[in-house]
Amino acid sequence: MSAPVRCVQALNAGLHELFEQRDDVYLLGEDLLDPYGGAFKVSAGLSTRWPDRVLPTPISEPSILGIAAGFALRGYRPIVEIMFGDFIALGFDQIVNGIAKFREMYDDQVTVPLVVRTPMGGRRGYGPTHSQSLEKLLLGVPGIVVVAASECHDLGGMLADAVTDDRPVFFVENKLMYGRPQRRPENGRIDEFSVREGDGPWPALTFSGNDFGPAEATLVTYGGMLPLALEAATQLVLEEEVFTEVVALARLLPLDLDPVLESVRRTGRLVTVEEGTLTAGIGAEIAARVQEAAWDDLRAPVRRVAARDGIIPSARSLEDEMLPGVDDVVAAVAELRR
Amino acid sequence: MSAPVRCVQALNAGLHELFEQRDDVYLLGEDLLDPYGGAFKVSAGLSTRWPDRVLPTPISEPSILGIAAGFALRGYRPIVEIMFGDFIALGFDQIVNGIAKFREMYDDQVTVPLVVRTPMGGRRGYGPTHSQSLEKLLLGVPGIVVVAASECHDLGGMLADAVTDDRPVFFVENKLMYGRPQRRPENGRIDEFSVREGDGPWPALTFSGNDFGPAEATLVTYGGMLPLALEAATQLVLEEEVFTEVVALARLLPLDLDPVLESVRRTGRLVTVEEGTLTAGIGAEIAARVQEAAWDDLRAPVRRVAARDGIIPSARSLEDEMLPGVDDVVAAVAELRR
Amino acid sequence: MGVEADTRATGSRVGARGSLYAQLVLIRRFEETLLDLFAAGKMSGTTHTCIGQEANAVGVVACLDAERDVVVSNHRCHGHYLALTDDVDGLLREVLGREGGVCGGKGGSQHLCAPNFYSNGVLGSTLPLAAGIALAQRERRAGGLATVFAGDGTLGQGVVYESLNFASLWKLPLVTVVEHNGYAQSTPSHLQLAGDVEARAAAFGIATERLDTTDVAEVRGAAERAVAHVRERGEPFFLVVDTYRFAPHSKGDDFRDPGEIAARRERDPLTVAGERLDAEERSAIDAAVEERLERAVAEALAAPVAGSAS
Amino acid sequence: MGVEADTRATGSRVGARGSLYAQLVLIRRFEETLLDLFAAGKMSGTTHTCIGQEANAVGVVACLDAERDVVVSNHRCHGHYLALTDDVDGLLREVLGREGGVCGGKGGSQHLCAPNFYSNGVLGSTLPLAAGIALAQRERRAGGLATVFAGDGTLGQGVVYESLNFASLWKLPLVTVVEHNGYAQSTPSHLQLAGDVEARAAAFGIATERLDTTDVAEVRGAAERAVAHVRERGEPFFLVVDTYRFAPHSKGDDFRDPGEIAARRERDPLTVAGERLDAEERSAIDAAVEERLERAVAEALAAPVAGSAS
Ligand SMILES: Cc1ncc(C[n+]2csc(CCOP(=O)(O)OP(=O)(O)O)c2C)c(N)n1
Ligand SMILES: Cc1ncc(C[n+]2csc(CCOP(=O)(O)OP(=O)(O)O)c2C)c(N)n1
Ligand SMILES: [Mg+2]
Ligand SMILES: [Mg+2]
Repeated sequence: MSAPVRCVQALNAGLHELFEQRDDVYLLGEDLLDPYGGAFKVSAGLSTRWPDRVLPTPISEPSILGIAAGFALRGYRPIVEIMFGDFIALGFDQIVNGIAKFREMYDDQVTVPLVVRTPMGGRRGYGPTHSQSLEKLLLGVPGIVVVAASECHDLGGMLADAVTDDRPVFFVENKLMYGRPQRRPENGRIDEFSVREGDGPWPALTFSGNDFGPAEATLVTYGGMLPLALEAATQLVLEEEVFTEVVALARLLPLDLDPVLESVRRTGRLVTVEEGTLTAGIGAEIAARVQEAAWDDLRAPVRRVAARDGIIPSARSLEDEMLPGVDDVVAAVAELRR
Repeated sequence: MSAPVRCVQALNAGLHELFEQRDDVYLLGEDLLDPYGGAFKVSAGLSTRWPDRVLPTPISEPSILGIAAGFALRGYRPIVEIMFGDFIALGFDQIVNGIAKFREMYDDQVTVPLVVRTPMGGRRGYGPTHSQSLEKLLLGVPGIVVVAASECHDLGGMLADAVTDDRPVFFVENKLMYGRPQRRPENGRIDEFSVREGDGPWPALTFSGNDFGPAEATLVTYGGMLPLALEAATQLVLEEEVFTEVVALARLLPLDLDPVLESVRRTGRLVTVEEGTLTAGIGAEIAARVQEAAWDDLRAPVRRVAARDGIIPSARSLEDEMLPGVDDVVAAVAELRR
Repeated sequence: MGVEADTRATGSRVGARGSLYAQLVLIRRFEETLLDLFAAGKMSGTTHTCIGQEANAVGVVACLDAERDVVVSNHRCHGHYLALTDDVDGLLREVLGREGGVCGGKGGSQHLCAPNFYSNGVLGSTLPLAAGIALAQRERRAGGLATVFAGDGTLGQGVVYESLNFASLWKLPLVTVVEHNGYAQSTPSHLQLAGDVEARAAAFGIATERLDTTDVAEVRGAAERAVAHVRERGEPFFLVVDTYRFAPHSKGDDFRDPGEIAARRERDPLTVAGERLDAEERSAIDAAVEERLERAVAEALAAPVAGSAS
Repeated sequence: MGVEADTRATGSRVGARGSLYAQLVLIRRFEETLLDLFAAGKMSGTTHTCIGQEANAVGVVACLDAERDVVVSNHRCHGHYLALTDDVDGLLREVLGREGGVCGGKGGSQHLCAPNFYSNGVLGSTLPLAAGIALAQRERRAGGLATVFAGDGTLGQGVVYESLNFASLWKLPLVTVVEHNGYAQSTPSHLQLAGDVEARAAAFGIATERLDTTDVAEVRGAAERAVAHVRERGEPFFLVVDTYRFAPHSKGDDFRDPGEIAARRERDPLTVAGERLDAEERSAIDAAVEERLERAVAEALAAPVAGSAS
């Protein structure tokens, strides 16, 4: 058996494949050139094979996004790498007042088929401006697509879906995920979980520890938080003999909650799990929709597990305190079962 | 009886009072100088009386906010006027990665007591980039305060509270509100409604059409949508003999929902009413909190009324279609009562 | 909207343009008509007219190849749009919010789109967009370029300099045209712009030219030099035209010194260009424009409001 | 943290600084120590050392009045911080995440704060902040100024030019120091910067000077001219120092030509400054620094992790 593929390698392979398949795909961003190959090495090797289609930029996030928009308006398929997800804040005008609006505002005369890849997430001690999960801020922007890669999703396929989509796609990666092995379902299983995968682009994954037998709660999460949610699910079985289902969303906007609703129909309880700060996070939108759509199925209110509203400290000791952990998820489930 | 004071005059008077009372208050923004006095005239007269404390800026929203931050870090109390709320998107890095973080990230060695005033809202045919209600994007930013002025609040008092607060305060105004008369409670009444006002800075207002007698739903809203919500409440009484309570929040972040929970305890139903687009709006956060905190009081799921997720068209006919109206609120209440 | 969509798809919106003078008059009278429609309450929203500045739109666009070159514009975009497309009906219906608007009534005055034309009302944000379009032109290797119009006040936005840096580094076929009318809304340039405007672009290694004129022929001459520079060298160019708007910033009040306005009206671009024609030819053009606009307005006002058909 | 808070409040963190050479050595050895601690797994997160560039921090800050002038810094801020505050313990504990860190462990390497000092890791965003602080200095009328350090790559950010425009228009007492080390992370300047760096500031009507040196005395001389210009005229100044970093961008890999690095090491600022001292004096300083750092490290590693006390 060969060494497991790490997520960074899977993403890198996906990019190489896309560059091979289409010559309208370009990569724009900071520090992309080999041998450096991007701050997190997701882009390694591209500039050597396709020197004309990898464009290393100055440090100008607002214009990197604006240039990609103009490039995409004219029929190219740029992929932008923003070095840290925290820096999408610099491009918010380009995103909110341009990229997200052109197609509808220009009455469908244009499309803006660009992809913005960026790593979010903490737990590396990078501190307040290099550790955030700001995808929450993108969920309030109509006209874009937001997807989040998890280690159990087909990362290459998710990238391909993003590039072929005519809408602007924000592709959220995760710093810890890069180094972890990609784990795909084999005969419907990943480790001790049975896994159901939807179809269409960016399908959600649903995990069950007892072959979708009776379960007492659903945990919905995405991206880098998936392993934490699965660990909580395992702990709940081992320590409290409580079975849960875990739904890992891949597409966060437009939000499709069918897999969650289907699971909640079975479990009657829902906990949302995200690394971003609590207020106005994705958990809020999920709770608002599920309490309305699944009112009769819910046996308890939807609970949210997220980071404390505040900055992400640099000191690991303080960072661990403020980011959500396995225990928080376990506690949330326990409270719902009271 | 003297002519009613329009909201723009009340805000302007509040600014004049603040400039009189404190010499650490400055105003920064575009086109502030008299006789022009700001695009919406809220700042009229200030530059004539205090030429040294009204600083007309170049068109540089990111730096206007960053400069105000540095100015506030050093003990001044700058008020920034952003001409259209849509343009806060240009300053998102300064807001998210600076203004909102300095105090906590620097371990309380500093405060950033600035105020950012800006008008949100549509219904004037200004089109996709000049009509949005982007305060929803600020709700996911810990470390700032977001308040929204309504025509029934003490506008001057809200401004004073914003300037005296040591936290960065985003003061959301509304284009249509400017021209409407300020209406304050007199002996606990505004027109046909009895009104309860909380205490402390930026108190919420709760309206009842039957002196807080039996009511079948609570409408929670803020800012420029208040008159629309009150109109819906009136229509529900006249056309369907349904009494509701209307809660007008003034402080949106940090969010204090006690007045809403108190009302829901009486009504058992909640409809959120906002002008911004639906997904990841304030209605989502309110619904998520209320379904959890008032689970036993709710007789039906929380419903949200908001704008369709998309751009705000310029043509009035199309704009009216996409923004939420009185009928949408009435319909939402009707559905909850089914 | 079916037909609209077709004409847009095939680019046939780009009609045969009249003489430079005819274009100046068309733009002038089109926008004066808009102000009248506003005053008459037949129009809502907002509008920014280029009355007094028409020579820039007409002179610059006259040097472009409407089939392959792209124009990116700002809030004050009617002149640029008409100079490129001659699409009176599509624009008029767009700003009036009637069926048949070039953006179906969604964009309105500031957000126009047609083949090879894009405008946006957010100042500065259009420069990176134009740089990205220029990048597409460079990669397509068909000799096309991008032209972006910006006002002097817009030079306050940092993205302008980010874009100039990219344009110079990446050798983008981009012509930036600064219409320097001395004001940003109510604010005079000296309160907004420090130093030297041309030097701001030259510092990024970009060739520049600045001229103070309302003569469409002079503007066209400078634009020809700019376009030639870009096409021959595959490098950006930065053109500054000192100009003046006669009308208010939008519809609102105008606090500029009436004497200043009157003095500038003596250099009215229509007068400058019109004097070169014999009276007969000139009044024939004027009459044709009047007739065209009257018909367009009548038809537009008779059209259903946007969205009612769909 | 009580004591910390007090010293911070009273500003007594700003200690008596040693000789310029002593400061250079302190900064150098402090950061080499950090890299060792990383290698030894005693430290997590990230760090950006200014090894090779110390003369800028020491030479510039030597011209400032620590009681009234303000320093705004970036990701590569340890040298600037130590030159202003001499606060070895507070910084060491901050980056190690131990009790007693100057920001309680919340800021870490890139986000430092002390009286008259602020750093942030978001490139460019610090320039408007510094301009705002300079505005406060101007309004306070106590003769204080603001100094902001930025790298050459940071000149890609548009807010830099917005801030220069404000500084010039508003006559802000702001010294911008560009530490031009020829690289941004892995990217050489020629791929990032078009045109001429000095001209970029001059275009906004700002006085500039550029020098290529690692001699702390020369840097101080230029900084004195800059500070004098700002204090006397109440106008901004833009100082560019060509320099070089010997160590990797952060802790990671470094793909620069080893020969290039070796050549630059011959101009090591410590050698240049050290040669001016007699051997005895020099080794006495070196020894004192070693001793001080050893003690600081021992105490810091013995301290509880941040937050465990509270
Ligand atoms: C980002 C942004 N800030 C502010 C405005 C409001 N605004 C519209 S036009 C204008 C003045 C623009 O001046 P200038 O660039 O000189 O163009 P002109 O109007 O003179 O043609 C302003 C401030 C805007 N549209 N976008
Ligand atoms: C807005 C932003 N974009 C990207 C980064 C990531 N980053 C950190 S340092 C750096 C290079 C900075 O180069 P320069 O300004 O020359 O400073 P130097 O590191 O050479 O001292 C980059 C790209 C960042 N911190 N902030
Ligand atoms: Mg102008
Ligand atoms: Mg550098």
